[in-house]
Amino acid sequence: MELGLDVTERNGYAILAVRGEVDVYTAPRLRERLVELVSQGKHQIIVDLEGVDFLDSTGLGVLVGGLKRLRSHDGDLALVCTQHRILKVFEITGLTKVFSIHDSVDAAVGGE
Amino acid sequence: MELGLDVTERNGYAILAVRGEVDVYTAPRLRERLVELVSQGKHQIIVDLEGVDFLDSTGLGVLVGGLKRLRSHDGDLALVCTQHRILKVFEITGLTKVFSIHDSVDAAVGGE
Amino acid sequence: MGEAVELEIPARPEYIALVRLVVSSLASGRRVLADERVDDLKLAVSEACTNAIEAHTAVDVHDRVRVRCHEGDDRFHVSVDDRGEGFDPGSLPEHPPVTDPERLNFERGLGIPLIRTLVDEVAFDSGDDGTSVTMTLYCGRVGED
Amino acid sequence: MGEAVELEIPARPEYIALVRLVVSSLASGRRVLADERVDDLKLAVSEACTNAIEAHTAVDVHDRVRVRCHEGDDRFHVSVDDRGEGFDPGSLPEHPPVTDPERLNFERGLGIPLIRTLVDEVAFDSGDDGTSVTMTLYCGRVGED
Ligand SMILES: Nc1ncnc2c1ncn2[C@@H]1O[C@H](COP(=O)(O)OP(=O)(O)O)[C@@H](O)[C@H]1O
Ligand SMILES: Nc1ncnc2c1ncn2[C@@H]1O[C@H](COP(=O)(O)OP(=O)(O)O)[C@@H](O)[C@H]1O
Repeated sequence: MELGLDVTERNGYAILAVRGEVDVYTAPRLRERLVELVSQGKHQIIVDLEGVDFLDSTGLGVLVGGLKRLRSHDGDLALVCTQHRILKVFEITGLTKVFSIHDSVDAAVGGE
Repeated sequence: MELGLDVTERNGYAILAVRGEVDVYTAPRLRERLVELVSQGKHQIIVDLEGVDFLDSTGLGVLVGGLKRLRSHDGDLALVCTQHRILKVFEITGLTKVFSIHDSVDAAVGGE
Repeated sequence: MGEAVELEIPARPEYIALVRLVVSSLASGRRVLADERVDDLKLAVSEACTNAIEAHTAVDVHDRVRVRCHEGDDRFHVSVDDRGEGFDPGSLPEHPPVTDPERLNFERGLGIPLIRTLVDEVAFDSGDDGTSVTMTLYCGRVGED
Repeated sequence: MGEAVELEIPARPEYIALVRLVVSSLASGRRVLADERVDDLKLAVSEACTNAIEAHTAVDVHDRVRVRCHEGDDRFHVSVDDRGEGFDPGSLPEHPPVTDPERLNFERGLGIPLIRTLVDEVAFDSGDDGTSVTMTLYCGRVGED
């Protein structure tokens, strides 16, 4: 199973576009990529979840871990997500209150 | 599992376009449709297999049965198929010599 | 008996995607289940499989994990069985509220709350020789066929 | 043991599509198997399941049919087991040649010839208490992972 992880940069943000299924098998790759970005000094990260077909609690945990790591560097981890089935997972777990979730990368970069 | 079975007419031919997977579960529906067409007096039938994702020996059997039935009415059952994986099944079973197989409905109707 | 589909997978994370494929294929065959409910079940079953696999890994058991899908008249059941050491689902630690900055220290423990929310019924049957998690969706009336 | 995936389905035709889904998902996970070989295996396994289900129906047995997928070092094996009455694969009737007009009287009997042609090895183990058909594809060397 492939997990797509593409990084681009814009306005000082690192944008990590995730594609595929994020579960206990693939989440470690997402975690590694986030850790790598932070260690390269990227402290404003936007994770674009629009290409994600499935996200489980391990994936949520990796995102929470990333946010925590970035906060400790005075940074932030924001999300882009409009897919109902993915948003639902954040809602159920109360994590919509923990992350800022945007409708598009434009909106996230603009800081809306 | 859905099996698509659409009938159109052209130049005196009845064209039966099949979509989906033809296996022991769905093949009876294909058989019924063929029998129905024959009983409506359609004796020149073209079965278009371009939308078929999977075809097993039961599906082959139904096509052989249809051809036999049509021959007994001095009719014919021709096929349209360019998909390698479907053609392969006809080749292995020697049925490429039994059916006339065309590249397109146009070619089948034109009698090429 | 004869009406259930059973799938046994090696207790390794790379096989959970296959379980999701099987469950969603069977559940979406039920015309009465909306896509959203199929997604709910898929996630719940996936979480249960993750826990089952972790339970085997924890005690170094090499048995397979068993997933059983059973269609009742107006119910769709999936159970996930493991041979781990079991646990008490009634006494799991609670997370601090999401408004508490401490919340960020909890990257785990979201699986069972998700399962409980996503399916209409869940039963945990856990003991020293393993755990069975049975998840049920209500389907309304099933079409003929 | 722990490395095989096992699927048990009710002995009914509507479940064969699920077997194809599982087999092709597992087989296409092997980067070394070309799509065409995955299709070959899918058809062979589908034919074996059709026969297994017919064997159960013939003797009114309500047991499930079992499909087992096992990855060896450079082999991919699938076996289909039933509890029908068995048969002798060595003495099946032959079809008239395709050029013979009589050929049109044979709508059946294509399954086993297809299986034999599509896979690299096939073994039939059949007796009074059932049949096991094991189909093998050669994969060349498997990628790391
Ligand atoms: N099948 C199981 N066997 C043994 N322990 C389990 C099982 N399922 C859950 N648990 C226990 O319950 C805890 C909470 O599970 P869960 O809410 O899914 O979160 P997580 O798996 O992220 O810890 C697990 O950490 C584990 O200790
Ligand atoms: N698993 C099985 N159990 C019992 N008999 C079988 C089994 N598989 C095949 N056979 C017998 O072999 C015959 C030929 O099988 P096959 O070539 O698949 O064609 P078909 O199923 O169309 O008859 C079947 O008709 C059946 O009598």
